[in-house]
Amino acid sequence: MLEIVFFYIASTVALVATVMAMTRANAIHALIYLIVSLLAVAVIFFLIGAPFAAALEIVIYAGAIMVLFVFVIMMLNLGEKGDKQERQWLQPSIWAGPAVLSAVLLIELVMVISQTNGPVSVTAVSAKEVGLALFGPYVLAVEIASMLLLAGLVGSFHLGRRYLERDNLEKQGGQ
Amino acid sequence: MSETIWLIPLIPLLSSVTLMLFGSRLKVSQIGIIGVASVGIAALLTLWLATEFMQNQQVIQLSLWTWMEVAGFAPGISFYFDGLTLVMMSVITGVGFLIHLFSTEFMEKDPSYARYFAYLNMFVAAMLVLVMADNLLLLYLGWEGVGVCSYLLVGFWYQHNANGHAARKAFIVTRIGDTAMALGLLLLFTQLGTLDIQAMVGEANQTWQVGDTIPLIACLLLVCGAVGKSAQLPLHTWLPDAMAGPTPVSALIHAATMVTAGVYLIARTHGLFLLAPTAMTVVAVIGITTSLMAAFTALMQTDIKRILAYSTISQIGYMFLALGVGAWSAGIFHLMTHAFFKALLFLGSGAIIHCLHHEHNIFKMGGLRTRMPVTFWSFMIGSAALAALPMTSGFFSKDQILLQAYQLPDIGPALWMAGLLGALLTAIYSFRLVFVVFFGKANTEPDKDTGWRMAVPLSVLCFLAMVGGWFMIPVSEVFPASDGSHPAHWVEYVSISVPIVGVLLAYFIFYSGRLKIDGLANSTLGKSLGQFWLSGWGIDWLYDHLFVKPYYGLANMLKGEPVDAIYGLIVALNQTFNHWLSVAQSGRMRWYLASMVAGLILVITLAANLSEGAL
Amino acid sequence: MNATMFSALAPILILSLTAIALMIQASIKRDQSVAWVITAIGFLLSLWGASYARDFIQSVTILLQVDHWSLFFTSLILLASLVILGLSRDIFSPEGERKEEYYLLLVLSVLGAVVLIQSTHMVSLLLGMELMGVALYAMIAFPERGELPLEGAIKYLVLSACASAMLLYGFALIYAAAGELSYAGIGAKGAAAYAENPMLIMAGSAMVLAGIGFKLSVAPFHMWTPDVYQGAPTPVTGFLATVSKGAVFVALSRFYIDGALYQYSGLNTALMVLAITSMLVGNWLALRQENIKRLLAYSSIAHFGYLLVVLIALTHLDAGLISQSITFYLTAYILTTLAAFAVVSTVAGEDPAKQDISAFEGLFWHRPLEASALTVAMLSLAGIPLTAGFMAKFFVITVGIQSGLWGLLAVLVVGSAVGIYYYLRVIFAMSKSTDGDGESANLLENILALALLAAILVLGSWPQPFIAYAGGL
Amino acid sequence: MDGLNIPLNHILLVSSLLFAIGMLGLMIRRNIIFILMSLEVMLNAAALAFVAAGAHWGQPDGQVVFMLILTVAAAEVAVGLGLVLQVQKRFKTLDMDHANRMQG
Amino acid sequence: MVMINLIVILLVGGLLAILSERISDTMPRKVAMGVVLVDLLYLLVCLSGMPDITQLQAPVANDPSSWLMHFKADWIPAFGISIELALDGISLLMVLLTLVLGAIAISASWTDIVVRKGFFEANLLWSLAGVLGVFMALDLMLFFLFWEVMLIPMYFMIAIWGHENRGYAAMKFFIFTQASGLLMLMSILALVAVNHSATGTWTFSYFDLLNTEMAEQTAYWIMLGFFIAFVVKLPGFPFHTWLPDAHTQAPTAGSVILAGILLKTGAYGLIRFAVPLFPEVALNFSYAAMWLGAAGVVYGAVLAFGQTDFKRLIAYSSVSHMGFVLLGIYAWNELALQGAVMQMVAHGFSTAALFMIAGSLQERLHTRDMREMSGLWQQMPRMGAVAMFFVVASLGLPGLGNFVAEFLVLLGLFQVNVWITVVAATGLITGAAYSLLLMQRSFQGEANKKWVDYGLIDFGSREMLTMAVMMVALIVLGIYPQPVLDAAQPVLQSLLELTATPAVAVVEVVQ
Repeated sequence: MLEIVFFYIASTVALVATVMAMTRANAIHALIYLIVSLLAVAVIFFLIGAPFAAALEIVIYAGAIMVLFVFVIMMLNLGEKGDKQERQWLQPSIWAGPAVLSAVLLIELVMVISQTNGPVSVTAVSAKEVGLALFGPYVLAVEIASMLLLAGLVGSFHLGRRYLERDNLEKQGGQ
Repeated sequence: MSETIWLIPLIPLLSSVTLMLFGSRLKVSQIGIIGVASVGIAALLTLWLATEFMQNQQVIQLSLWTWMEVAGFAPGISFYFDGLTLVMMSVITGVGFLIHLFSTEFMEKDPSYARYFAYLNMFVAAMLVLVMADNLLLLYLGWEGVGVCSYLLVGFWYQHNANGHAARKAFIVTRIGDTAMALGLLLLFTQLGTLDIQAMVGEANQTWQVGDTIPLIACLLLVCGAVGKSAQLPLHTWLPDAMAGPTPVSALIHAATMVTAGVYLIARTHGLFLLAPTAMTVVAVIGITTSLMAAFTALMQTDIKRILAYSTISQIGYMFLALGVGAWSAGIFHLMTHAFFKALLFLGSGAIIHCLHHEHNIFKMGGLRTRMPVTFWSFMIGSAALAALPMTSGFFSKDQILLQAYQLPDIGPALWMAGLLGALLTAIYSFRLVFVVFFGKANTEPDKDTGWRMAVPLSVLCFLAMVGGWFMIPVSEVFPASDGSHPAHWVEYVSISVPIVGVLLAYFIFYSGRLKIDGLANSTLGKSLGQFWLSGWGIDWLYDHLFVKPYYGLANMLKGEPVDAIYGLIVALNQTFNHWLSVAQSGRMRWYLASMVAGLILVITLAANLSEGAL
Repeated sequence: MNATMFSALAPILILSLTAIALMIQASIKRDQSVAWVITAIGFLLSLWGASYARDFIQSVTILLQVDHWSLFFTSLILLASLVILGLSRDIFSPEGERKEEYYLLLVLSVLGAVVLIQSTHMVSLLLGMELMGVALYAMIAFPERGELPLEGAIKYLVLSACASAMLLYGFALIYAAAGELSYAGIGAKGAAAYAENPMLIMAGSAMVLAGIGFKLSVAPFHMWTPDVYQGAPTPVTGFLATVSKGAVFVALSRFYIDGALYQYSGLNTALMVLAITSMLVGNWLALRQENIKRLLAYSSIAHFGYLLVVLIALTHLDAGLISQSITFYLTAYILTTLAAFAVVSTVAGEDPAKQDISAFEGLFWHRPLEASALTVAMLSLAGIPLTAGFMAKFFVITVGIQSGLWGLLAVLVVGSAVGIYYYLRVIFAMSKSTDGDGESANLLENILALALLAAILVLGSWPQPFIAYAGGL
Repeated sequence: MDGLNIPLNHILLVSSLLFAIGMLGLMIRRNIIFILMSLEVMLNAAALAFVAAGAHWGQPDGQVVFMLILTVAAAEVAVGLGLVLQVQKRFKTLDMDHANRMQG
Repeated sequence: MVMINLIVILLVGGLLAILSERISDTMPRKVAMGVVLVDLLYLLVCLSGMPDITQLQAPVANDPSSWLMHFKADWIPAFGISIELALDGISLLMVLLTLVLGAIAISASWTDIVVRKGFFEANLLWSLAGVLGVFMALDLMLFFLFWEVMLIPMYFMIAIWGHENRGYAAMKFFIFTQASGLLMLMSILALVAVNHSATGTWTFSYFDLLNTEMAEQTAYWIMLGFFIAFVVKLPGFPFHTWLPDAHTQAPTAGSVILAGILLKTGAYGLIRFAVPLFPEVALNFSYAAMWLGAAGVVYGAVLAFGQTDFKRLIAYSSVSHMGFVLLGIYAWNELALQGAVMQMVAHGFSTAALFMIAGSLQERLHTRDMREMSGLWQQMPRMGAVAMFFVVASLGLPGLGNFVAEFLVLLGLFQVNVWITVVAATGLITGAAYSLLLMQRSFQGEANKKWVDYGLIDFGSREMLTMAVMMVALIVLGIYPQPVLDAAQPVLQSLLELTATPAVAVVEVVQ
C-alpha cells in the first residue's frame, strides 16, 4: 500500500512541478521546476519496477538534457526585462483558447484511459532484461540511435558553431 | 418540252450566279442583256409550255433527283406542272420580264447594277421553284429563297440604315409565318408520311374527315405562312416598309409575285382546306379584315409607294377572301389581274419617282398629266383596274369574288357588304392618287420623260390591265368546279356601281373640291381617326411595344450572360475559401500548434467515438 | 545477425559507411567537391546494394523488413536523393565555407528514410522518422544568410517534435492496449485488445495517425508546409517533398496494412475526414498563391489527400491492388515533384523574389527545356493524360470506385477541378511573351530535367511495364 | 523491489495530464526556450506511458523505447537549442510570434 | 494501321513545323498545310480501296469486324486497356470534316500569326491529331486520353496567340472541359468497374462494354457523367459559358477549329457513347436533355442578338445551333439523328467561315466591335458577299446545308415531342434576327468614316478559294446531302437497333 501512497505523492509533485514550470516567467525557475518534475517521474519509474529507467531519467534527462538548457539560457543572458515580458504574455486572453483545447484533449484521453484496467506487472523488469533486449532484438535500434545522435551532433555543431564564430567576429570587430 | 421545264428556273439562276461572280468585270450593257435575256428566255419557254399545255392539258411531273432520303422522308427536287402552275409561271416570267426590262433603264445609273440583276434573277428563279415545286419542302425552299431575295432587294441600298431596317423587318416578320408553316409541314409529314402535295392531299382525304382537328391545325399553320408572306393581318406590317427597295422591285416582288405566294400556297393545298372549313372561314375573315384595314390606311397615306403598298395588302385581302369562300379560281384570277395592274401602277410610280428626283410625296407632285403622258395613261388604266371599274381586268376578277362571297351561307352577305365597302374605299384612294398627282398644279418639274425601256413595259402592262379580264385561266382541272349558281341580279348591280360611286366621290373631293371634307377631317374625331389610319392602325406601334422592344430589352438584359453568374458564384466561393484559409496561414507557430491540437482532438473523436459496431 | 542479414541490410550499411566516410573526409581535408563525389558514390553504391539485397529477402530482426516493396522504394528514394544531390551542387552562397556537413546530413536523412521504409516496428518507425527529421532541421536551416530558412527550420522543428510526441503517446497507448510494438503483433492482438477496450487502441491509432499525418502534411496538420517549403533551400524542399513524404507514406501504409488497422471503421472515418479536408484545403489554399514553392506545398497537401483514398479503400479491397496503387502513385508523385523542384531550383535558385509565378513569365521562350519540364510536371500534377500523374489518379479513382467511395471521389473531382486552375496559372505565366535573356542552366541540370521529363511521359504513356512490375512487388 | 498494485490507468492518467500540460505550455508560450521545455514535458509523458505499459505487460520493451525516447529528446534538443542561438542572433528576440515572415 | 498513321502524320508534322521555322519564317504554315493535305490524301487513297461508302454494310454495333476499319493492339493489358481504333460512317464523316477544316484553319491563319509561327502550327496539327483520335478511338480510355490531350494544344493556341483577354478565356475553357472530363473519367471507370464485377475481366473496349448489365440507378449516374462531359463540350445550355470567351479570344484558326471541330466531339460522344452504352436510362433522360437543347437554342439566339462583339455573336449562334444537335440526338430517331449529323457537318463549315471573316476583320480593323464597323461592304464587297452567304446559311436558308440539318432535326423531334419542337422552331426566327443584325451592323449601313480611307484590302484569291470550298460544300450539302446521309445511315440504323428503343413515336398533338 505504501507504494501506492508514494505513487500518488510523486504524481502530485510531478504534476504541480510541471504546471509551475510551464507558468514561470523566469527560465531558470522554470527549468528547476522541470527538473523536480523529472525527478518525481523517476520516482514513479522506480515504483513501477523500472529502476534502470529511473536511473536514466535522472542521469540523462535531468542531468544532461536539462543542463543543455541551462547552458543556453546562460549564453543568451536573459535578464529582468525578459521576465517582465514573459509575464505580460501570460494573459488569460492568450491562454484561454489553448487551455480549452488542452482540456478537451485531456478529457478525451481520460475517457479513453479510464476504461483500462489491470495493475502494472508484479515482477519488475530488471536492467539486465533491458540490456538483453537492447542488444538482442533491438540491436539495430541502438545502431540507428547512434546515427540519430550523430545527426543531432552535426546539426547542432553546424548551427551553434556559426553562432559562436560570428559572435567572436563581431566582438573582435568592436574592439 | 415537258422534260426540260427545269430549264425555266435554272436559266435565271445561272444568270444570277454569273452576274454575282463576274458582275464586276462586265460592262453595264452586258449586264443588262444577261439579266433581261435570261428572264426573257424563261418567259419564252413558259410561253411554249403554255401553248403545249393548251393543246393537251397534260399535267407534267418531273423528278430530277431525290433531295434527301431519310427514314421514309424522301422529298425530291421535282416539279409539278398544271394549269395553276402555268398561270403563276406566266405571271412570274411575263411580268418579270417586263419589269427587268424596265429596270435596265431605271437602275442604269446605279453602281451596283450587276448586283441588282443578280438578285432579281435569283428572285425569279426562286419564285419559279416555289410555284413549280411538287412537294412542300421544295416549295419551302422557293418560299424562303424569295424571302431572302426580298430581303436583299429591299435592303439593296444598304448604305441607309432605314433600308436595312426595313429589309430585316420584312424578312423576320415573314419568317414568323414561315416558321409556323414549317411546323405545319412537320405535322403534315408526321401524320401523312409525305410532303408530296398531290399524294399528301390524297392521303389526307383518306385519313381525315371534314372538320377534324388535325387538318384544321395543319391548315392554320399553313395559313400562318401564307399570312406572313402575303402581308395579311396580323403580319402585314413589313410590306409598307419594304417599299424602301427600288421601285421595280416593289412592282415585281411586293406587288405581282412574291406577296401572292401565300394565295398560291392556299390554292395549291386547297384539298386540305376543304377538310377544314373553319380554316377557310378564318382565311376569309383575315382577308376581308385586312382588306378593309389596308384600304382605310391607304386613304390617308401621302407617300405614293405606301399608298400602293397598302392597296396591295388590301387586294391580297380580296384574294384571301376568295380562297376563304371557296372561290379558288376567282382568287387566282384576281391574283393574275392584280399582278398586271399593280405592276403597272408600281412601274408608273417608279417612272414618276425616277423622273422627279426621287420624290415620293404625292402632294409635292401634281399636274403631271401633260408632262408624262405615258405614265399618266398607265396610271389611269391601272387605277381603273384597281378600282374595278367595269370592263377593266380588275372588274372581272373582283366581281367574281364578291358574288361568290355573297353566296356563302351565314356570313356570306356580311362578307359581301364588307367587300363592297372595301371596293368603295379602293376607288376613292386610287383616284385620289390619280387626281392629286396628275391634275392640278405642278409642284415639281420632271427632268425627263420615260425612255423606251420604261415605256414599252408600261404599255404592255396597260394592255394587259385592260384586257386581262378576258383571259381564261386554265385552272378548271385544278379546282373543284363551283356550283355555277348566280345570286340575284341586284347584287350584281350594286357590286358594279359601288366603284363608280367611289370614283365620283374622289373626283368631288380631290379634283373639283365640291365636296368639302376639311371640316370633317379637322374635327377631333376626324383628326384622331385620320392619324390612326395614317399610322396603319397603330399596329406597328403596338408590335414595337409588344415584341420588338421587349426582345431588345431581354437581349440587353441577358447580354452579360446571367448563366455565367452561377459559375461566377462558384469562383467566388472558391476565392472565399481561399481567402479564409490563407488568412489562417498566419505564419504564427502557436496558431499552427493550436490547429494541430484541434486536429488531434478531431481525429481522436472520430476514431474512438464512432467505433461502435466496428469489426 | 548473420551474413544474409548483412546482405539484406546492404543499402543501410552502405549509407552508414558513407556517413562515416564523409566524417573522415571532413576531418582530413574539407573539400566540398570531394564530399559531393563521396555522397554520390555512396548513393550509387547503395542503389546497387538495394538490388543486391533483392536476393536476401527477409525480416532483419524484429525491426526491419527487407522485401521487394521496400527495396523498390529504397531505390526510388535513393534515385530521388541523387537528383537532390545534383541540384544541391551550387546552391549555397559562396562565402560560407563549411558545406560538407550538408552532405553528411543528407546521407543521414536518406538513411532515416530507408529505415522508415523498411520498418515493421514502432521503434524503427520512430527512429527512422527522427533520424530523417533531425537531419532535415539542420538542412533547412543550413544557409548562413537570410531569415527564412531559420524560421522554416524552427517551425519545422517545434511542430515536428510536437507531432512526434503525439505519435509516441499514441504508440504508448497502443502498446498499453495490445502489449505489442511490432505491426504484425498489433495486427494479431489488436482485435482482441479492441474487443476488450476499443477506445484505447483507437485513440492510440488516432494519435499515431495525427503524428504521421503531420509529416505528410495532411490537413489539418498541414499548416507548417508552406512556410517550411518556402523557407528551406529549394533542393531541401524537394527532398522534404519527395523523399521524406514518400518514405513516411510507405511506413504509414505498412503500419496500416500489417497492423490490420483498416478493419476499424472509426479509424477509417477519421482517415476519410483527413482525406477530404486535405483535398479541399490543399487545393483552395493553392488557388491564388503567388510563390511557386508555397504553391507546390499546398498542392502536395492535396495530393496526399488523394493518396489517402487508397488507404481507405483497404477496407474493401485486398492489399494487392492497394499496394500497387500506392507504388504507382508515389512513384509518379515523386518523379513529378522532383521535376518541378528541379526546374524551380535551376530557374529561381535561392532568391525569394524569383520564386513568384510572375518571375516565370516567358520561360517557354528563354529556356524551353526547363519550361517544358515544368509544364509536364504541372500537367502531371493536374492529372492530365499521357503523364504519370494521370495514371496515378487513374489508380486512385479505380480503387475508389471499386470500393464504392463515392463521397471521397466527388471531393476528389472537385479538388482536381480547382487544382487545374493553379497549375495552369504557372503554365500560362511561362507561355507569356516577354523580353528576356536566354541564360542557360548547366549541363547536369539540363540532363536531370530532361530525364525526369522523359520519365514522367513514359510512365504516363506506356505504363504497362511498370504496372506489371509494381504488381509483382 | 516489486512494483505492486498500482493500477495502470492511474499511471496513464498521470501521463496524460503531463501530456496535456505540456501541450498547453507549447501553445501558450511565446519564448522558444519554454516551447522546447514543453516539448520535453510531452516526450516525458509519452516515456512515462511507455514504461508503465511495459511494466503492465512485464516486458522490457517499454524501457527500451524509453531509452530511445531519451535519445530522440536529446537529439531534438541539441538541434533545437542550436537553432535558439541562431534565432536570438538574427531576430534579436526569442518571441516566436515574431517569426512570421512567411504567411498566406 | 491506317488510322494510326493518320494520327502519327499529324504529330510528326507538328514537330516538322517547329523545326521548319529555322528554314524560313513562312515555312511552318506551308509545312502544316502540306501535312494536312497529305493526311487527307492518304485517307482518301486508303478509302478508294474500300467498298463504296454509300453501299456500306450496316456495322453491327458490337462486332468490330463489320466496321469499315478496325485496329486493336495492347496498351495496358493489366487493365484491359488497348489501342483500339475503328472507323464507321459517322467517324469517317467527322474525320473528313476535321481534315478539311484543318486545312481551312491553316489557311485562315496564313497571315495573322506573327510570332512563334512554328509552335503555332504545331499546336494546330496536334490538336487535329487529338480530334482524329477522339473520332476514331473505341477504347474508352484511349478515347478519354485523346479527349483530354486535344485540349492542351488548344489551350496554348488561345493562351499564347489569343486576343486581349486570352488568359481568362483559355483558363475558363480548360477548366470547364477538364472538370467535365474528370466526370467522364469517373464514369468510364465506374462503367468498367461494373463490368469487371460482372464478368471478372478488365476491359475498356467499347464492344465489350456495350452490353454491360447494371442497376438502373447506377446506369443513371454513370450516364450523367458522360452526358455532362459531352454537353459541356457541345456546348449545351447551361454549360456553355466557356464558349463565348474562348471563341472570342482565340486566334482565327483557333476559333475555326474550336467551332468547326472541337464542338463536334461532344455531339459525337453523345451519339457514340452516352446513349448506346446506357440505352434505357439515356432515353428516359431524353426529355430533360431535349429541354436543355431547346433552352440552348433560344437562349443562344437571344444572347447572340444582344452582342456587339462580332465573334461573340457568332459564338452564341453556335450555342444556338448546337442546341439543335442536342435535340436531334435525344429525339433518337433516324430523322433527328441524321439531322444532328448533318448539323455537325454544316455548322462546321458555316461557323468556321464566319469566324474566318471575323478574323479577317480583326486583322484589318483591329477591332471586333460591331459598333465600330458599319458599311464595310463598300470597301470590301467580296467579303461582304461572302459574309452574306454564310449569314443566310447560318439562319437556315433552304438549299444550304444548315437547313437540311435543322429541318430533319425538327422533323424527327416533332414525332417525339411537339411542344419542344415548337420552342426549338422559334430558333429559326430568332436566328434570323441575330444573323441579319450581324450583317447590318458590320457590312451594311452607312459607311463608318474611319474606314473609308483606311486602305482596307478586300479578300484576295487565297481567302476566296478557302471560302469557295466551304460555300460549295454548303450548297452541295443543301441540295444533295445524300452522300452524308448514306454514310451515316447504316451506323445510325445499327445504333437504333442496338438501343431497340421502345421510344414512343406517339405524337402529342394538342387535341
